[in-house]
Amino acid sequence: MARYTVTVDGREYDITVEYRSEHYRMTVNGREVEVYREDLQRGRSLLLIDNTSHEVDIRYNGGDNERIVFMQGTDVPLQIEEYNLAQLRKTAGMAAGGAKETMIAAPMPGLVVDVRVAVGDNVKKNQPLAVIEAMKMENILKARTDGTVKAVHATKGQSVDKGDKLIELE
Amino acid sequence: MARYTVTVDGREYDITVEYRSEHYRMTVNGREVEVYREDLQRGRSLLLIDNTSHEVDIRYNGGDNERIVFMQGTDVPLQIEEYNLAQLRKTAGMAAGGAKETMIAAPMPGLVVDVRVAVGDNVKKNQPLAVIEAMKMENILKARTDGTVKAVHATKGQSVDKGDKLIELE
Amino acid sequence: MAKKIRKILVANRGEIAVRIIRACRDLEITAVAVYSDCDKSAYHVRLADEAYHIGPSPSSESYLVHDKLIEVARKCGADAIHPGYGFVSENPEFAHRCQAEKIIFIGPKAETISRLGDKLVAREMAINAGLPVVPGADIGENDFNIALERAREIGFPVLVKAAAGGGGKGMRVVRDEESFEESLQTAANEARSAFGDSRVFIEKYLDRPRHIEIQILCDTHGNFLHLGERECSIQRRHQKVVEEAPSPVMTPELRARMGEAAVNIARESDYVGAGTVEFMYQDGAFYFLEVNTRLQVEHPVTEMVTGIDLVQEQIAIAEGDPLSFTQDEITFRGHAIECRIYAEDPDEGFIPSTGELKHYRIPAGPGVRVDSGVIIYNEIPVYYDPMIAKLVVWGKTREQAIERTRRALEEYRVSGVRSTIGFHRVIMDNEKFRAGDLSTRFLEEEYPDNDYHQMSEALGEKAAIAAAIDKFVTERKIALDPVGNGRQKSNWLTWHRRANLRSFGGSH
Amino acid sequence: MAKKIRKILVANRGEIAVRIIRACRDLEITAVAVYSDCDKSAYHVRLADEAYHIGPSPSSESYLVHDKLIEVARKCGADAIHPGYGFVSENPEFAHRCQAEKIIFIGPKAETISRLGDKLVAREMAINAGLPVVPGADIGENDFNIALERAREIGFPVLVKAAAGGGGKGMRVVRDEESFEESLQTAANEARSAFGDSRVFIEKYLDRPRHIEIQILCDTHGNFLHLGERECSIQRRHQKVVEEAPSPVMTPELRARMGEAAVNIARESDYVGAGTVEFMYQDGAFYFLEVNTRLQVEHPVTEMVTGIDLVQEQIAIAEGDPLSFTQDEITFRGHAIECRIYAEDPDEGFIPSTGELKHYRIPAGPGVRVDSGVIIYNEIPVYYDPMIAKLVVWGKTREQAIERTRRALEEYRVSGVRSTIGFHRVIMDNEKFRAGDLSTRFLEEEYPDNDYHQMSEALGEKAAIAAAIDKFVTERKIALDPVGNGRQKSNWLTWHRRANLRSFGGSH
Repeated sequence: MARYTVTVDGREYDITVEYRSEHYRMTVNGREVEVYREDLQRGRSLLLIDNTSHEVDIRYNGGDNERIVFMQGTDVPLQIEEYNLAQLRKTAGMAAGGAKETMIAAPMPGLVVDVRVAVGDNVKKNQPLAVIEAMKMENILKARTDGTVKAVHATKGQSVDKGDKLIELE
Repeated sequence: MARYTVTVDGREYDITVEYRSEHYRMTVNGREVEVYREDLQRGRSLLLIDNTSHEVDIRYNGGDNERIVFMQGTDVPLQIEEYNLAQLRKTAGMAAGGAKETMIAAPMPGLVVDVRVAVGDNVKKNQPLAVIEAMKMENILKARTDGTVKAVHATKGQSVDKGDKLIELE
Repeated sequence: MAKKIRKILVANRGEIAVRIIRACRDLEITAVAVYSDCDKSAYHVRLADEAYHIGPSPSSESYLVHDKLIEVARKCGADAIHPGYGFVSENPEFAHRCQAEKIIFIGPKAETISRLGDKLVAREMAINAGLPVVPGADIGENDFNIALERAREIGFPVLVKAAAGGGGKGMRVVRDEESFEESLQTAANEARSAFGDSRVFIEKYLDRPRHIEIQILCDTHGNFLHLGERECSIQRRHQKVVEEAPSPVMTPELRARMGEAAVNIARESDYVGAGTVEFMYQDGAFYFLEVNTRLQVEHPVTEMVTGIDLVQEQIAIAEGDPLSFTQDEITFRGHAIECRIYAEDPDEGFIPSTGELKHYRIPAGPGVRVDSGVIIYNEIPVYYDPMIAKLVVWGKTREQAIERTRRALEEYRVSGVRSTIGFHRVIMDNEKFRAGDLSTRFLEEEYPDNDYHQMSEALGEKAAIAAAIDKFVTERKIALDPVGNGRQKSNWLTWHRRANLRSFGGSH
Repeated sequence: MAKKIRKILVANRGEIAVRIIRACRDLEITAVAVYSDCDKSAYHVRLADEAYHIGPSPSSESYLVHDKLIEVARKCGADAIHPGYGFVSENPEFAHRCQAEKIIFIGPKAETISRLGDKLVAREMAINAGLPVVPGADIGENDFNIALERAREIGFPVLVKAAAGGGGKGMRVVRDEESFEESLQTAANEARSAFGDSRVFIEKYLDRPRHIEIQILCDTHGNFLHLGERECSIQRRHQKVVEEAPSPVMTPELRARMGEAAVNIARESDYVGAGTVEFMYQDGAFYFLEVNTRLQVEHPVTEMVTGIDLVQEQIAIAEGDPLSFTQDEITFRGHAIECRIYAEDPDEGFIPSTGELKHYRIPAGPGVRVDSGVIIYNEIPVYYDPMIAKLVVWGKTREQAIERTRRALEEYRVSGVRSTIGFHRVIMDNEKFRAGDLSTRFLEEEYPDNDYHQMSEALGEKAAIAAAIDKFVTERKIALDPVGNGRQKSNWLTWHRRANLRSFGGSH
């Protein structure tokens, strides 16, 4: 049996999974759920969760614990951890996946047209940090968590490639 | 340089192929043709034949020399041989791909509802040889070439699996 | 009596299950799929809100088993069952069973299904309702002399048909008196073995009829409407292949007359729901053929020209709603054509072709609707009808609809199995088809040798080129270091390296 | 002057190139694609009859280079060039060049493009043609005092706009006199750097306008028709996101008035071809905004409600044919909605998302049209607008169109890149949208924090379950023989073996 802590949209799910003859027996916050799973090509799967049918596509999203689950036409970003590790983390007072969110990298090649913070600034979650122009559109990079600006690697007018480090928070 | 004999719909093409910087230089019955090829996934390719654009899907069709080329919404069955081998074959007075067509096998699981020939019968190309019922439909198996019935393995009322030998011609 | 339906069990598979699930979605009704062993990852299972396994792959052990369908409906709390076409759709016992279990059967009353399902009874009802029928007669059991007398009255050739028949089984054309007795006997035997009912009847044989059918919609409040016609003359072995609306021979006056006839038999049979009244048409006259008491495969062409969603209307009728429009409010716009795309090999007598869809891409764009039962990497199973999709195309004019259909057929990509796409292209290019000169004998007259393989020389040459390059590339890839051919090999490797860096067209 | 076009060079890429190629196919015209380095296996290249490479990936070195386009047209013998939208479509020099080279430019005359492209000139023409315009004024160069006086006459807030502008560049709302001078200066600077033209003008600022536009078609024989309106109020950063026809506020009387206005400016500008006259609408009044001298992205919604193929009409007009219908023959049926599906991440401020489409499956079924520029395994390149497809859905009523759009969005499968599919689902569920209560400020008012991520708790829980099973399966696969866990391993292997033999649902 495995036990995971999954965080979706600020809600936390305590999930256990066990494999029983051809299906998965799970508990979700204590409630029992029966799931059949059919492997589809290229990382997709078909799930029958208590007989409701779902075609699911799961991909990594940054850190080890980050996933995006695509189902019902919607991308659902979430964090998944081993239950024990999540308990340790919570004891230490950290947010799920928090440690992964401090480096702001260029999500695409483009031109830095604005840098809106300096080292030492305190920033709030969703605060604009920099603006990159690409595909003729201005794209605003925002803080994913509250924090303090530790380093600014980007300068206005600079061309950047995908993945270039721009701003570090702490 | 490679040289092939391709037979399509009773027409024969003498084709040479040579690889030159990033494209293929070909002759088709003596006429020069320039082709660019882009590999697509799962055995498909995109060809620019003298700048006309074609998405192409090629699969084997029975014997080594048999292909089905799917392009422009059409399945095109053809035979392709090394030029030298085709010359030898023609000297021997055989038809292209002729040797491959003598075994009639069940193309699908089903029930043999009729056998219309007996050993020793002379049959013409496209003459019905047997009838198999599957998917609630009767399917008529026809001779692919003229010939003589050498053996009949199928009997009326028999259940057959895909690939079972039914009738042999010679 | 109006009852809002909240959950529908779709007792079918393939494209029609997908079609019904889509209608449920559009009405915010929960759609429940059922599946046999081989359908566990089928498209209808993926699209449905819920899905239940109902047994092994053969339909006689899954989709046809009344008990299993009812069990799933009770278990999941479905208010209603939609049977689609085929399987249990025209089975009066199943409709009865639903009624007994207090589950809404989306279709006509069991009694209506039962009566219209018997061709002799249906013919009687049509006559009572004043519909023109082909001159013919019930010839009773084994009474050959009476039968011969009737056949003489009608005049040869005559058609012998099974009362319980369908799909051409137990049907025979008899051209002269000499072969009459034997044909009658054979037809009766065939009918007994196919339907367990040896009753046959005879009809005047029409030599070049068109098949024209009228779509009807009837609610539980006594409203009987028709939605115009579909022409389905292009048939192969009594199976429709291409359908269109309107019919190229239709006039508003003829449509009104045929529509009235269809509504009359609907009234006579106390019809409720969507149905189709089939007619033969020849030389300006039409004759009643039969009523199909269910949704037809070709219903989308009517949807496209009328703008009315027939499955949504079926559900509304089943909920007890009156129809939301009158006969006068039904209007027709443009022209729609449906091609039934089968996994069959037209070069081998349309033998079904099974296997994995290694590539599958549906056409799209202006006027194109695809009702597909499959998606890429699905298997075409051996157990069911091998139809993979319906391509339905709308155009402002018949000509535009044909051109758009051709375009869509060319865009369609099916590989892994053979398909009838190329066969349909041939039909779209046929001059008689383009002129609207149709009859049910169209295919046998135009393609007497079953040779649909009308490939242009240009296409043949390009296919030859494609095959040659493919062989060249494949053999060079296999023989990475062919003896005495180092130069060619290194060129090839260079090509591969450069292909990643440089443009496809090069610097020409 | 009628000249049959036999070959068209499509000077564009993506969905609009695909759209135009389809129209060519439907008219049996040879379609020629052009492609840059990164587009060598793009869908438009695969669909075209011929394809020519025109340079490196950046559009400034390929799709925008007049010489290359003309060179290909001459080389392949194209009679005409269709520019689509964007790229060279509204460039009067390119239209001129085509004329000089005796190649038909499918669009209005260069002179018309040039005059209507200048917002100040277009505004003058609209006033001359009797169209209502938003109170405003040309404020000349740097004459601040006159500008302020005009602004006071109009009344604050006012909108400062660039004469050469577009896409929101050089546009500023000025709420009071204090910030007027600075805003004017900034707008002029922005306009100079964006368009090389610092001229700005001011207009009365409407606080909750709708964006309603009229489609026009004008032939070379003096026929000027309109095809009704499209409502495009749902915008993000001045980019349309959802468009529909008809507008929820439209009445036949208002349509006739707006249509007449649109036809009047078409006449005034000697318009030929398809075009769009854009208006703002507020409180029962409408005001001229600008004319787009090309096919619009959102043209399919008009096609779906009128049944008229706009690209085919463009080509017929370019051939010199008179329009084949009159204003009275244009009728409207049902309702159509378009969602622009972008490869963007709505959770990250709509940042473009590039990469390979690892999975891609378009929706289908009743009412659904997908104009997609991509197919499975294509790359979304970094160089161009990241729109991947337009989902256009027709319904008999607006409500049915919305429900079908929701269904189609749920069927859509895009993976490998982020997309705006979920964002559109949120809009389709929005109560104000469903009520038709729209304005160009809809998105900022309804989603002030840019938070479109309105996931249901039920979906969140199911995603959590999916992630947990995925992690469980993945880790068990990696750790084939976990220490001290032999029993679990053997269970797992058994499962794999049995999965091939037994049914998915098992024996429950």
